Amino acid sequence: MNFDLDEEQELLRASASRLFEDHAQAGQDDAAAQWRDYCDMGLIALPFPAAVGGLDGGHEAVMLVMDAYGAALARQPYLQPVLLAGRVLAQSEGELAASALAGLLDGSRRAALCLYEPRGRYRWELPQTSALRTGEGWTLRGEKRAVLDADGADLLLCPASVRGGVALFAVPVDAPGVTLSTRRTPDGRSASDVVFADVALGTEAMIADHRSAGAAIAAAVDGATAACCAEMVGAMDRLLAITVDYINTREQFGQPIGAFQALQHRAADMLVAIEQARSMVYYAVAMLDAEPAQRKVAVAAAKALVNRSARFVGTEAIQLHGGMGLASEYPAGRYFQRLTTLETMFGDTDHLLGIVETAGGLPD
Amino acid sequence: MNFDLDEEQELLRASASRLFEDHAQAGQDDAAAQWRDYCDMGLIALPFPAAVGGLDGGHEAVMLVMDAYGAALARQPYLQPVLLAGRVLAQSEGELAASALAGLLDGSRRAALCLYEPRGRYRWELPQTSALRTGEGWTLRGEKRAVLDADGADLLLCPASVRGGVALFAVPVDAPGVTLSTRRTPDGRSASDVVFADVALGTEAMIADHRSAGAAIAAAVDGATAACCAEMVGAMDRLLAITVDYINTREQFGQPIGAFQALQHRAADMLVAIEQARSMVYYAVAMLDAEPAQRKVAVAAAKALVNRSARFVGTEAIQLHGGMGLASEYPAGRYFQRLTTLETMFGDTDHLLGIVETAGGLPD
Amino acid sequence: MELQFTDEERGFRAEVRDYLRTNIPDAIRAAVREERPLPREWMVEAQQILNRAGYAVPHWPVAWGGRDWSAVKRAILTEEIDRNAVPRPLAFNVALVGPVIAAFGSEEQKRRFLPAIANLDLWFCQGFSEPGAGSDLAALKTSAVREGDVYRVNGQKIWTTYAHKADWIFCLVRTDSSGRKQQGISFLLIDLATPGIEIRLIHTIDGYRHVNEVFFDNVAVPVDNLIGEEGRGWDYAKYLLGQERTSMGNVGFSRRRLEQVRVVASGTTGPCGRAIDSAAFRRRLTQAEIELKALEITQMRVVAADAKASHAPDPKTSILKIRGSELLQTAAELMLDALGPEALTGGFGMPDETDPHQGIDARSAPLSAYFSSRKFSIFGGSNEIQRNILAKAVLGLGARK
Amino acid sequence: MELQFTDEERGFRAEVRDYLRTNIPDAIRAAVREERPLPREWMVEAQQILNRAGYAVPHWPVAWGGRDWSAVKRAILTEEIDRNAVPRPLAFNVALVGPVIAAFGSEEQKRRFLPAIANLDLWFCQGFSEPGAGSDLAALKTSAVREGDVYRVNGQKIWTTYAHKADWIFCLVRTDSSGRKQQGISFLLIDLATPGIEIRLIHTIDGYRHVNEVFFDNVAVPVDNLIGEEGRGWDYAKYLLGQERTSMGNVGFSRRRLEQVRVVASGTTGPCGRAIDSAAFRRRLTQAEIELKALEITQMRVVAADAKASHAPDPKTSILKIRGSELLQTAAELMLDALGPEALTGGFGMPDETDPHQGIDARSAPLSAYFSSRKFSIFGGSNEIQRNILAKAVLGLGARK
Repeated sequence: MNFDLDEEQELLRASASRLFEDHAQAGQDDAAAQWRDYCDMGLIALPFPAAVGGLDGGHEAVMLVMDAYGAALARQPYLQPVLLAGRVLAQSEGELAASALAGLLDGSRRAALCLYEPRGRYRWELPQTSALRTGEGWTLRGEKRAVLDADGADLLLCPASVRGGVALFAVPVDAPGVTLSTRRTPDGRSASDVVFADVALGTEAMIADHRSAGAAIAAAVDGATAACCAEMVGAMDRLLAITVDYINTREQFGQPIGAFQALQHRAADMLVAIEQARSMVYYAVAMLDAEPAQRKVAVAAAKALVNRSARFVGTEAIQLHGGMGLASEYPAGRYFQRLTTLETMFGDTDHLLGIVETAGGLPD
Repeated sequence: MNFDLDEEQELLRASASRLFEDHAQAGQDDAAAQWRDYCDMGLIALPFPAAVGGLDGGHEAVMLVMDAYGAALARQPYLQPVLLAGRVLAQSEGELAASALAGLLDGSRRAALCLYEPRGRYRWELPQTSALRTGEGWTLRGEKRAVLDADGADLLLCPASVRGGVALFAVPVDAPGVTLSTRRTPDGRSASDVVFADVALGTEAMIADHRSAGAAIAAAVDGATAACCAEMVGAMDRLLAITVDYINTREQFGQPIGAFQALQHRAADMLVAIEQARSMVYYAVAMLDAEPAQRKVAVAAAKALVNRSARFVGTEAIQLHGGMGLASEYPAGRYFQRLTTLETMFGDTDHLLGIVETAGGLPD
Repeated sequence: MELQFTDEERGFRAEVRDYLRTNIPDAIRAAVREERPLPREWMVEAQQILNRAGYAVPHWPVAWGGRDWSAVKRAILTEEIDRNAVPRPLAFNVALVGPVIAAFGSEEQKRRFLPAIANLDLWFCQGFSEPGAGSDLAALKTSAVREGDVYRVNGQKIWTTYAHKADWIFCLVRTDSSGRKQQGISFLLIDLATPGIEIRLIHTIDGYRHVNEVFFDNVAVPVDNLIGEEGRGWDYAKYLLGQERTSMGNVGFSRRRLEQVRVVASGTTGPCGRAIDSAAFRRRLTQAEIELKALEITQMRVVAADAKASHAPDPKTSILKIRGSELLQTAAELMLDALGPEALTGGFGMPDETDPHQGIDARSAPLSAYFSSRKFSIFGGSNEIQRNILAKAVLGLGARK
Repeated sequence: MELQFTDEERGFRAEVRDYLRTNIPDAIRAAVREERPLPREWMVEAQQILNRAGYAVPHWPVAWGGRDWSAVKRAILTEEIDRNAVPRPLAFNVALVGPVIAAFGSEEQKRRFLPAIANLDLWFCQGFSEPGAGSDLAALKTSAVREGDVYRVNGQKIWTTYAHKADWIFCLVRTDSSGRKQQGISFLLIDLATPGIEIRLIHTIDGYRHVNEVFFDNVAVPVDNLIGEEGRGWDYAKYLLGQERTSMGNVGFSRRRLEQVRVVASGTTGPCGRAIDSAAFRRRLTQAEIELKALEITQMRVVAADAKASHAPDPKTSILKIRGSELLQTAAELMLDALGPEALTGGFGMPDETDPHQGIDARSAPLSAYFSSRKFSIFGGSNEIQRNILAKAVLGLGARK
């Protein structure tokens, strides 16, 4: 084992971090320009194989980027277009998928993978959304919920039940019958409910059939979940630093409140929770190339622990800030909002622990 | 609502408390003399109806006695002979039960109710122990586990499966086929595993039939559970006081460790846990006369919370004492042992919460 | 001992419940239930309906509208108000400034303010906290300098709930800075329409708009608006903080929230079952319900003991504050977890409180309520302060040598 | 980065495991597994078997039996020793006094003591804590006054594990009380057979007999037994506490315990099912297993970082201590809960450790182990001290003004 970054990794981390911090400093978002920056720096190409024009960065590189992303509270969609939809596209077949992937890599297009359904909680494997074979292709009917960053996408990737299992369909966002209803999440992303009302699709719309779609989506979801964990650890890390600064500065009853032992011990417990979470990120990343069943359990275990750490660290940070923690102008609250939003993605603690239990525990 | 003691209750509490504290001071136990004291003070007659020679003390009186018992870390069996076996005897029929109860009230005899079975956890309602009708009476066969204070008893009360349900049998401890294997519990009580190897009993041995035994046992168990909760709160209360004394006295790094805020906050959390537990004792006691299903749920909810408080208060007290908490000469450790032992009686937290959930929640 | 509610107390509860359900408009109760911020008119309307029945200020002196009810009955009243999703009588009016005026104000001030305060004809907000003085209230700096018939007030208050809706503010101000910091503080009523006052909303992480900064730039306040004696404001503030503790545990509020959690968790049937079908979720909910039952009784114990005690607040009140805030936070977490990913598109924040009829579905509130719930352990004396009180005042743990 | 164990590391693990299972007598491993106190002979036998393979003191200088293994490999070794229920090499010998003698002792002392220490031919116990000085070690009072060729030692040590089994004790003693309390402390080896030493067992709440008080009444200790320089004992103690942290997390120990919990909870079938069938129990077990996985990796991170660092201990080691002790305590609680009421007659305490073959069933240990587990967060630097270290040394939180 070796937890040191090599030179290349150090470089990647430093430059990604600088970029995200610069963007955060810039204040008003120029979304297009920032997305272009991501593209120019190779962040978009990072996880993809060289064969399709990617950089073959590997899971560890993505982890470093997401950690920096979380620390800087970066805002441009990345998890969805690159790690979810992008990775699914890279596993898919046909012209539609290839051109969408090419568009992603050159920065001109984005897709969004639609995972959840009404009252379906975190299960995407058994969609109520269905695709029926027609003479000319398919009719897609169903609803998806809380689709991350769908509003900047031109293509929706929609898992739907077909005879034999689940297949994946690529649906232009402006196809007749597609309706998006979008809200801002508390941390400034967007989440959309999507209705597919008998959307007519050509045969080429099925970019992964019932033999391959499930595995492709599962791999993307697990990878994105591990990346999400890395983002959370980056955010927690920074939130603790902000909190330590605050309590070392803020005075009450004649001394910095950080001199009070009860607060010191709570900050220490935050540190313990964060370092344990970081260890689980390493574990999840190391297991991303394991066989799918083990990968799924390892990633679920990782996010279960990261989620718990995030709730603890987030609520404690706000408490240690007192009223200032509640003001959204102040950074602490925004990190808490980010952590809360990420907690609800890819499974809450209860759901994830259920996955580990169903598997009979962690792989050895 | 009114939480003040009336004069009679004040008197009872004060005198019971004085008795238990005197016994505790006395050091070496003279069990027979102490039991005689219990009897003389009316503690044994307290919960029983006047009709059978009792004092009709009521549930609140028992609560006050048990609180004092817990605070003083009293040692003479009370929960078992008086509140469990005694109450079951008072609900039973026939000469055998009546004479055993009379013997209890005059201080000459004790019985013990055998509740648990191997691998049966906290369910006593479906015993594997069975009683078969014979020409002359019954043959009792089975095993009971962890019977509290059976070693001072001359009569064992054994629930056993019969045609139609569960009946209750009174078995002389020296009957052929009865074997006790007794251990000290960490808090100085005794617990026995009992084997009934085809014990031949007369017809009079069945002191409650399948129509009445279940209800009589359930009432006694719920009453004893509430009393157990009161004992735990009494013990926690005293343990907190001991802990506060200790940390106010013990110096480290030049000041009493009780001046460290982190320790102060933990002591405050102990207080919160204890007061919440005390409230649940009041709730359980108030519900002891409710209809049996509600009574059961209320008592289970109470002990679930008292258990959690006890684990928290016990482990925190030891931690705040440091090494001294681990030495069994020092009182803190003994209170922790007592609380741990009581935690395992009448249901652990998991079992008790299960009862509340099965009922769909607390009665309003 | 009487460990159950008496028949009279049960009867009173039924009577209150009946009155509330009959008289408070459904639209108002629905808005409260769905965590929508209420327009000012609705809050006024609700309080006036309560006031008509004597439910707004029962703890006040009878001469000023109080009822001579036991503390237990008053606690039942608040519990039912909260549980039935009725807006509470404005605390700043009825629990804070009102009792201070009743105790320390002049007859003239009583006549002028008390009926209006009880009926919410005048809306007060509270100017205690300052940027440099959170839990260390006595460190406040806002100054009031006597100039003839007026005080000139300069300074800043922060975390002022509803300042943007209020007519008046009651402030602690420093009239003398020569002595100990607790001395030289005075209690002043200030009309928010006075020139020189600026109110700025503070955006909070729950997306709501409810707290403010209030700036005073040479504001002229008539000396008639001083309550009691100059320099005794700290005593009045302590008196005020020792007032009406029948609701510190927020028992009715938590009960309503937990009932809602059970409804939502039991209702979201779907391909992977309902949240309530998860044993782990159910267990957390059950534990919260049990903890709430305990708190309800602890609340009654404090209330009943209070009734006999002198005016010094029972330090055990801190237990109610600690567990009460924790339970509200637990309820908010459970609601979030009951919803799963759908919480994200359920909406967040209430941008337009001018339209109280704005429809929102059952998913709307939880994210905002979750963020908002953090305030319960911070404001009104943080839980850290409450633990200090318990450690020192109840347990007698030593001060630092 | 190499976030997985390398093939070489996996191979090493397999080799260690194989050696342990083949060479350590089953009776010894069974006794460890069942929490029975081991007789001295068995502990000696086990350590000598480890020592033969270089497993007793791999972190020592090669000249004295050390192996030049990476810290990760050494951590794997300890994990496998713990997990396979092999008694660890006596920490007082191999992790504490040994390295100090190797670093600061004379050549004569090294030759005399080190091989005997490695092979447990000499059994050392540790005399650091005193009644008045727990976590505040430097407040110690036991004095050593030079008289010609001997020191006269007077005073008392407490919490001395295994003093009743040991041959020697290494002590911090005060040779000078004029300066700062950290100064004037010396590091002395004392033969327990010397007249004037009395050892009294301390009965502990777990029912075991393992810690003692040690009284020194005018005990004559040859000056040859002084390690290093007089007055530098505090530095040596700090060096010692900074030694070998490959096992601070007790990962292998917790894993064995949790595996046992799973076995017991899955095995107690009966009319109301097994403990493992309770969703709530299963969830707690799963969470503990996940926390342990995280700790395993945190442990490796600290170990790997350590290898590069100077001799100053990584303050993050405190994380291992905190979570490691919490997990051992959780495992003990789970075991108790898995057994239910039967834990009570499972037996408690081990009165007769002279008979290691004494049969006890699977229910025996849990109550004792539960009580015993509380010590992990108290001894070896309490978890409060560990949190102080994290707050100050890692987070840089301010000292009191």
